Amino acid sequence: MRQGDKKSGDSTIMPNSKNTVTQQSRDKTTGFEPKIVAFCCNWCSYPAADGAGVARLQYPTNIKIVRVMCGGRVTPSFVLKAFELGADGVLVATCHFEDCHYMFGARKAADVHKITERLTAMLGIEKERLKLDWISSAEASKFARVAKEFTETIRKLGPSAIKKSPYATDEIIENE
Amino acid sequence: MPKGALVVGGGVAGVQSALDLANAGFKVFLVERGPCLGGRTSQIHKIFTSMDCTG
Amino acid sequence: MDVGRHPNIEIFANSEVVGVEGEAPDFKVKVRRKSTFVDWDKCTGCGECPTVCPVHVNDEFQLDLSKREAIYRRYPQAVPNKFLIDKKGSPPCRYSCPAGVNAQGYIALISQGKYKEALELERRDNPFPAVCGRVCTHPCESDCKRKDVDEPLAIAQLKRFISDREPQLSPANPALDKEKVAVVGAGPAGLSAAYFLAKRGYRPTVFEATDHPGGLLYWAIPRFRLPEAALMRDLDHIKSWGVEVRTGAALGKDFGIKDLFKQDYKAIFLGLGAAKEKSMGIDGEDLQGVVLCVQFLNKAVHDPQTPVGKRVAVVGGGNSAVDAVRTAVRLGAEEAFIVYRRSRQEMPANEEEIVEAEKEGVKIHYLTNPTKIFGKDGKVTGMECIKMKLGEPDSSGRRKPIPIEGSEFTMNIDMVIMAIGQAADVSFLTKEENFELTRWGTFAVDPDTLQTSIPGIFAGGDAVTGPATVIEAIAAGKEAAESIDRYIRGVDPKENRKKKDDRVRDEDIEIPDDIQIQKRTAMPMLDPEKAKKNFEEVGQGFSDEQARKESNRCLSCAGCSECLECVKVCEPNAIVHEMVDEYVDLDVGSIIVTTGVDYLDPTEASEYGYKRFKNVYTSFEIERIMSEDGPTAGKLPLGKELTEPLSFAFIQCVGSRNMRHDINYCSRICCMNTIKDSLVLKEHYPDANIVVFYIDIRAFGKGFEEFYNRSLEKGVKYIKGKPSKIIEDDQGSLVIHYEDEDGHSNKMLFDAVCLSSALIPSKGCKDLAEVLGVDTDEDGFFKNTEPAIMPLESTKKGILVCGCATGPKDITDSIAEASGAAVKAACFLEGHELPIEKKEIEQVDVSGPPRVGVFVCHCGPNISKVVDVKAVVEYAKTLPDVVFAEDYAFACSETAQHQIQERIAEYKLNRVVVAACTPKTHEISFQDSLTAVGLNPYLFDIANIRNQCSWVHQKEPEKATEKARELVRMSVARVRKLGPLFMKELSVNRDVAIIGAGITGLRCGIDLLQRGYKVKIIEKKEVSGGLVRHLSSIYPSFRAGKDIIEKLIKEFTGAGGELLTSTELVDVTGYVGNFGVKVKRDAKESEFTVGAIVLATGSELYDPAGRLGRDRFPNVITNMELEEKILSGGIEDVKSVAFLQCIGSRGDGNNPGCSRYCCQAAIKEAIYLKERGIDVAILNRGVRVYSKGAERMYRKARELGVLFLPYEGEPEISGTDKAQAVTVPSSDIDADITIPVDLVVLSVGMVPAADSGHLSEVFKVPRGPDKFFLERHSKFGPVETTVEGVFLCGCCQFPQDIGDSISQASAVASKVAALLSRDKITLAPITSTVIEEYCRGCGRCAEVCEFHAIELVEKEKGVFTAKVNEALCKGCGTCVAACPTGAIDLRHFRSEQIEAQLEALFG
Amino acid sequence: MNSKIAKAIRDSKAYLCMECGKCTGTCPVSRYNHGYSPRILVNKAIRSGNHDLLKDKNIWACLTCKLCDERCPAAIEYIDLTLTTRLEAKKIGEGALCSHGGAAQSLMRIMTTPELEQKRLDWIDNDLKTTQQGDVLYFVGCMPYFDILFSDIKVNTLQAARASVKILNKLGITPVVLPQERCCGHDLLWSGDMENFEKLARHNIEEITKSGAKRIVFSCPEGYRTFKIDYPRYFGTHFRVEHITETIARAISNGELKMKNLEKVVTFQDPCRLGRHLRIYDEPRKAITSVPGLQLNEMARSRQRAICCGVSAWMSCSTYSKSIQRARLTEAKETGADLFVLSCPKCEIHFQCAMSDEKAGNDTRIETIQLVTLIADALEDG
Repeated sequence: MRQGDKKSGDSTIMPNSKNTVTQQSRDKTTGFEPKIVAFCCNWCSYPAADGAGVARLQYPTNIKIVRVMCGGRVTPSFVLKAFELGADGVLVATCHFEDCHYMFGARKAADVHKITERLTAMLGIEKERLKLDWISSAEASKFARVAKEFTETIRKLGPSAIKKSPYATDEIIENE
Repeated sequence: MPKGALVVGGGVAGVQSALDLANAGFKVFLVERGPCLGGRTSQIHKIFTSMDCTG
Repeated sequence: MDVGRHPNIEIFANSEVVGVEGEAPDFKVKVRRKSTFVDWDKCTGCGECPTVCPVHVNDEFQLDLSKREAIYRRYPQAVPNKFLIDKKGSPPCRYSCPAGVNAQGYIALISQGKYKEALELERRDNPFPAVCGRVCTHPCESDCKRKDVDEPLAIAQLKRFISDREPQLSPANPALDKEKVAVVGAGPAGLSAAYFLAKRGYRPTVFEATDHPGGLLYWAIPRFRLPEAALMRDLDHIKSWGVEVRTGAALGKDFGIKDLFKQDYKAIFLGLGAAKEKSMGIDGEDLQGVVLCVQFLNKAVHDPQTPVGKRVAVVGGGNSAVDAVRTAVRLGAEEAFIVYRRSRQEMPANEEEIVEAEKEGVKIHYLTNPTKIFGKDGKVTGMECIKMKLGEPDSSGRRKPIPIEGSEFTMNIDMVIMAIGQAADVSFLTKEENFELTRWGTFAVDPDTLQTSIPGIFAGGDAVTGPATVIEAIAAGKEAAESIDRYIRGVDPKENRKKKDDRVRDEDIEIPDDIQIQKRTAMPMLDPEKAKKNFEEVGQGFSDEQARKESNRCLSCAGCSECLECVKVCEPNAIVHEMVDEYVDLDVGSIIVTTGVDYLDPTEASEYGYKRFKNVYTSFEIERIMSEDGPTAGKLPLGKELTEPLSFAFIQCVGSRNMRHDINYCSRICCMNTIKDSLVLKEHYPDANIVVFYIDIRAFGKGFEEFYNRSLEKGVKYIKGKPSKIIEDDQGSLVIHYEDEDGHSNKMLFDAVCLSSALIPSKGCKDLAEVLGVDTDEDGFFKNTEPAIMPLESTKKGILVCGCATGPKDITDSIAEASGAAVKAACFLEGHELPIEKKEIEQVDVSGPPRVGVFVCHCGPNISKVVDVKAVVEYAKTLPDVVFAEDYAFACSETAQHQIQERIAEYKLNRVVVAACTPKTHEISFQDSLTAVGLNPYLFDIANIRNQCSWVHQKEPEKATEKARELVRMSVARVRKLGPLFMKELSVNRDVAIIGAGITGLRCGIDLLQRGYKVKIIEKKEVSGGLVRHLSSIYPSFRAGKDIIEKLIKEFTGAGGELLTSTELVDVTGYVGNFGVKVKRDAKESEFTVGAIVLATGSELYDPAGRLGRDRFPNVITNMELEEKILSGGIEDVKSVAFLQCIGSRGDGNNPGCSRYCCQAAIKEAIYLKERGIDVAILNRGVRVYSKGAERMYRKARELGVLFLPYEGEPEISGTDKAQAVTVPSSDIDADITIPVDLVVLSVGMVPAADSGHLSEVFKVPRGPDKFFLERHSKFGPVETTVEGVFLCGCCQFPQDIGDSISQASAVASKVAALLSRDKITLAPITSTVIEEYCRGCGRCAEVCEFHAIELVEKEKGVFTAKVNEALCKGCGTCVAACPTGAIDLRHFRSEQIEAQLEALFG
Repeated sequence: MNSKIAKAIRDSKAYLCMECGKCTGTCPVSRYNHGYSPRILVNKAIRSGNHDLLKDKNIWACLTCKLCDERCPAAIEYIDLTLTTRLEAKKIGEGALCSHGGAAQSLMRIMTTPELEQKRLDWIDNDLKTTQQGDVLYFVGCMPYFDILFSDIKVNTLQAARASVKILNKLGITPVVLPQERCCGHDLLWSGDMENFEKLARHNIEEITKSGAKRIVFSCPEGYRTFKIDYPRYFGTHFRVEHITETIARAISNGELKMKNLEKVVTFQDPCRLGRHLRIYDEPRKAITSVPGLQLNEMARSRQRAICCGVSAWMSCSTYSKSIQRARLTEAKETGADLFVLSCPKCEIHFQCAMSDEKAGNDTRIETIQLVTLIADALEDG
């Protein structure tokens, strides 16, 4: 699993990986790089992400993680704020129901998530852009897989429609 | 140097007793035969009934 | 595992206890800390060394199912997170080499293509790689372990390969500044001594009598074996180290020993060699045409036209003889042959040289010895020889040749070359100095130091040993250099002189079972016909691929080959190959033994074909295989594609409960483990059909029965019956033969089988027991004084035993016992608490605008290899409020932390961001270093640019750097919004209230009293003692329940405990450290405060009223009533008794779970009755006896003739006025069984106490689905509840037997002691806080809070405000999500802080 | 002195302030929040009008319910001054503590996105007739989103929308309902976010003109005030706008609506925007009294003296809002009414929230109903 390149300089066996940019990273069609935020809970999905690192499981760089103490802390306002600022995808990753460090946090997260889903659906944001998943701290490989699949889904969906509106905001003169 | 307690074996039981003694304010010497703590439990992937991880 | 960071715990990994003296409470313990060859203070766990380690060995963590490097970390999250090397000793090749050349090392490097490093490593022990690569007698090859597989490795030829391939001199920089040393003789011994002296900085001068250095290497060994160019390469290399060679300077002729000392040479090495050739002393030796071998070779080496006879006979069997005969052939002899007096095995020459000679047409006359040489007019014409036979071996170990009378014969030859060996001739020196000589005329020297009889003069090589191999001479030179160095420095020559490590034990050498046979790579040779025409080198040497192929055959016998590649790549240079074991003495008050268990290797149970068949695994191997980070990442290595669904079988009790393996106990966890594995398998292979062959499914713990039902629902089939054997059919699937439920012998086909092998005492238990002076029981586990009453005390005071060391048990029970042992151990440490130092640190003023410092870490290569750290630092400087940014190689290292502290002062920073690894590893250590300089530790954030960036985006460095910048931007945005937080402290009341005075409550009370805490027990009944009081006897000691209870009560009240009987609990208020307890005793209420509360309310027994003839027949009683009958002696007129098990358990009545105690209790009572001549039958649904000694008791019951009848459904009791018979549908034979009885005993299960609902409200402790109290975490918090400060133990948590309850009682005592030991409880500051102005008092936060930490307070009439009790708040933040107005927020994770991160990321 | 504030002071005639304190006396917020005083804010504006005014947290506490303007002897337009102060304060990064984590504000700002494909028409049952093109448009507002965001307190504001369309259909009108209608921007304007308010306005104006509508009917008073006053003031576009109660009143006067008998005692909450902002007091009452059998008991403080429902623009919801709501609900209960008729989705949400607290006693619990729903139910079918 370890593809670390050669450290000692002079051997010619392995080219230094710094200068080989693989094709996979630049998307052939639109060159669109989705921006995705992941709310990860401190006890389950955040350590799973760390575990993916320890096991060197590669996944795209588009996912950026915001740590919260519990999945139940993520409110509709955070998700809407993310989409408003231009997020292409939002992932909420909490514990499995029986693992939750706070006994019932994961269940609350699921209930709150239903409201958020209905709001984003009504706003016309594609259902696939918002994902709730359950990842325990031992499931590093699941975290990497979810990260990869979610990025691909968003890449196929293309950029989020919610972007700054074209109207210029010059000074408004009031006319009585 | 105040006297401590000796715990022989760094498995899940050893670690637990060491922690309890340390939290009670005593010095603990934890001697483990293997290169690190965890014993058999660290090799276990899932635990029965709750099926959570041994992390 | 935060034990790694706890200040009071000192961890000795890789160590063992080797000696214990003294008695409790003061033991003297000696601990041997095995060397890890890595300095753990320096190692940062960066993981760079395994990437360059060429050696792969079996990985014990993966149960040898996969490989790991020689330098390793057991698993990524190991604590301590350090690397180490296991060295098994010196590999056979290195051990057998006189000079100790690290062959395995340079071969490993060759396999990695690192030829330059390989040569450097080789030259560390032997300066003659080119020479030895060609002419060495390679004793290493004869000892190479590969010879047991196919053929030994071509070690010498590989050595030659690296010396040929790397012609250029490695530029030695000789800073020779030490004393001058004289070396006489430039042979291999002398030059080797000079080389090693130069490497130590001395200035050696070599005096060579002849006009060319090299000794016999130059003068005697023919060029077709050792070309001059090769020799010169080695000589030039030695000279490059500053060795000065003066030729034409003969000792005894041009100068004397005294002259040398006069020219202030501080020491002398005599490497004179053994040039004097021996002659046979037979007639005709002086004829012309008879020449001595070395002189002949000497001439031939310089003059290819040296005259040679037509028919040449060479006398002798050594390398020189073979060289001479092959030289004769090259000089034009038509016929050349060897005459040797012994047989082929005894010939000392290298086997491959003899083969080459024969290929070049040389014939060899074995067992022939010349007796006379004839000549005509002074020239040789013939030679008479005699046939020999071999007798007993002589002193040299070789068989003595004895001439056979009358077997003389003559051969006509025209030249004889005498190659019967040389001798040392040092006589010329004895005149000047009185050297002591051996009887062979060689120098007598001290074997270890090579010191001659004259101080300061050393000798080695052939001049000491007589004619020997090149490598022995080199070795002598090396040893002499060491002795000379010590002599000049005046150090004792022998004291801790590095001897060779002892040889690797054969059983430690790992030869994989599936190793392919791969013959030795043949080195290309010149065609013999062509070769014998000239003096060109015969062997052509290996090509790169050949060398790589050959080097990969190495078995890496010693594991680490000390190739030192890891040393080069370790930045904090933590790797120390010369590290030795260390002994540490500790004085301790008490000892806790938690040595755990091993798994029985089921190979002995050969009928199951473990190791013989590929797909037979043990349950522990399945555990590793099915795990994602296992050897096969969660997939079964079936070795074939699964066409139809997987069929998988489990076989239980392999080894356990089996007299033949004298394992007389139940391993207790395999049933549950198998059930869990069956569920894991169903997850991975949903349509698999899984069968479990079992004797009894023992699912007796909390939630176990439901877990068992879950497996049944998933379609796992359970067949009662133990299979007889397994055979592998031709398609490789496994056929299991077993007796099915209706008694027919049957067989089933499976793809794979898992054997639930028994748990046996871990290796070394026996000798540890001896060292500690404690006994082990018949099964080999540590003996405890009394399994039921004192399970944790060993047979020696002050030594506690717990966990699997006393017998197999699951994690929950082990942890409970561990805590129990901790409190008992603490009793021996009274007065030895560690002082908690308090020092005042002047706080940094953090008001005013944020001034952020950003510190970016390289983490060695781990981050900087992918992320451009410098760019991130520059970028950080551009971020708002960032006043300083810098990068470090290891931010977590001591030095870096100090620098950060200085920067904080220097730039008056009031916010810090560290971009490095995951907060999970170092957040606390960084926070501590902030606190140390007075900066509030919560004005700090870690950007995770390693685990969540560089490690997972290794192929996209630019994008990873971009992401690192974004992560830093988010952290800076968050840190700017962070405010200082302060640890809150709560005063602690040190009294304890225990609810329930059963055996559990009493035991817990006594332990706490011994730890110095005041205890009050509240018991609602008038008489304490719970259920145990009414027991007639408790197995295995069979003491009456009443006496035990009375003893405990006396002990409790004697130690100052307050026992409040017939007292009812009214209400509990307050929180941890300050609980207000209100009780009522005969209508008088009183209240007191305590720091902690223990629930030990036990459970009640199921009342089978109205069932099974309870109401109709007087002689249908419960097992409790039987106990009372036995106590009151009322069982005289009873002839036969039937026990009905599982009444009110396992789904019967409303108790889903197994009540765990009733099987063992029934068997105890059955034995008691049987011994009084009463027939007993136990109708059961599987006998679940699991605890220590219970299996033996079960066997005893069967021996006494107690009947055990499995039954299903509802038994039916019939009779007139009295129960006379029990009929029950039997699952074995499909008819019903009727048993005449005159007493029926119902083993009733345990049900939750009636008032547990009320208690659950009062304490706000939740109850599980089975209505027993719910523990915080089944594995890691078995005796705590979600309410801080409220603990629980005994049957109120789930049905259990007395031994388990006692362990839990002590465990609670330990937890309470830990909680109350500190005078202040510090509360984590990350809790919610309410802005009263914005709170509408809607109560949604209180409703949502699981931990009852929020309550509504009525400030004015009708106006409510939420108030957070920070002692109970766990900081999850779900209340913040529920609050409509944003009045409540979670400190350190405030909404504005999270939104700041979102704005930084997307804005 | 900030030029914008100076102009606002002149326009609102704040300099006439006699410091009589009548405004603070009548202000429902000051009654509970003793730290808030409109008078002091006006003084601060007049005297300095610079940073410390804009940084003053109190400017966000005002409910802009216009009660002070109503009573001010100097007829100062206090809430216009407040609006301008907030617009300026927002520019230097000040802002109020938005309730529900600012979810409502985020929703509205997301709606400024040009190509938005909202799915917001599911509430139109099939017996209601609406169209995409026509001359009468019914402006729904953010009710679909509110019903989701506040689903936990069982709010059903969309009932008013269905009732409005039913009434319009009854009057032979098939109203246009814009599939991509955006929030009118009222809440963003009153929380000082001019930039996004303008974007929403531009989108709405463009959509409405495209639909060809001439007349816009509102059921939400805040939308009505925004279209009637703020759009023309800032964007100069004029649509003929009216509140549904005006439509109903007109229809009743020319006999187009027949009502069934409804024996109920009700009381009416005048929404601040409908009442004091737009002076519409009689039409709703006319509608109510037109229902036979319905008895309207006026609250002590009604019409121009009505007390606000406690929160405006999802900002600064606090213990004071709760006290205002409890008082108002108690007052409604005391009228003996069994139905509390509201005419604004916000009133319904805030009152329902106040009543949903388990600590709220029964003296503050009363069944609420939207006016249009009352009328729609009372219509004689056929």
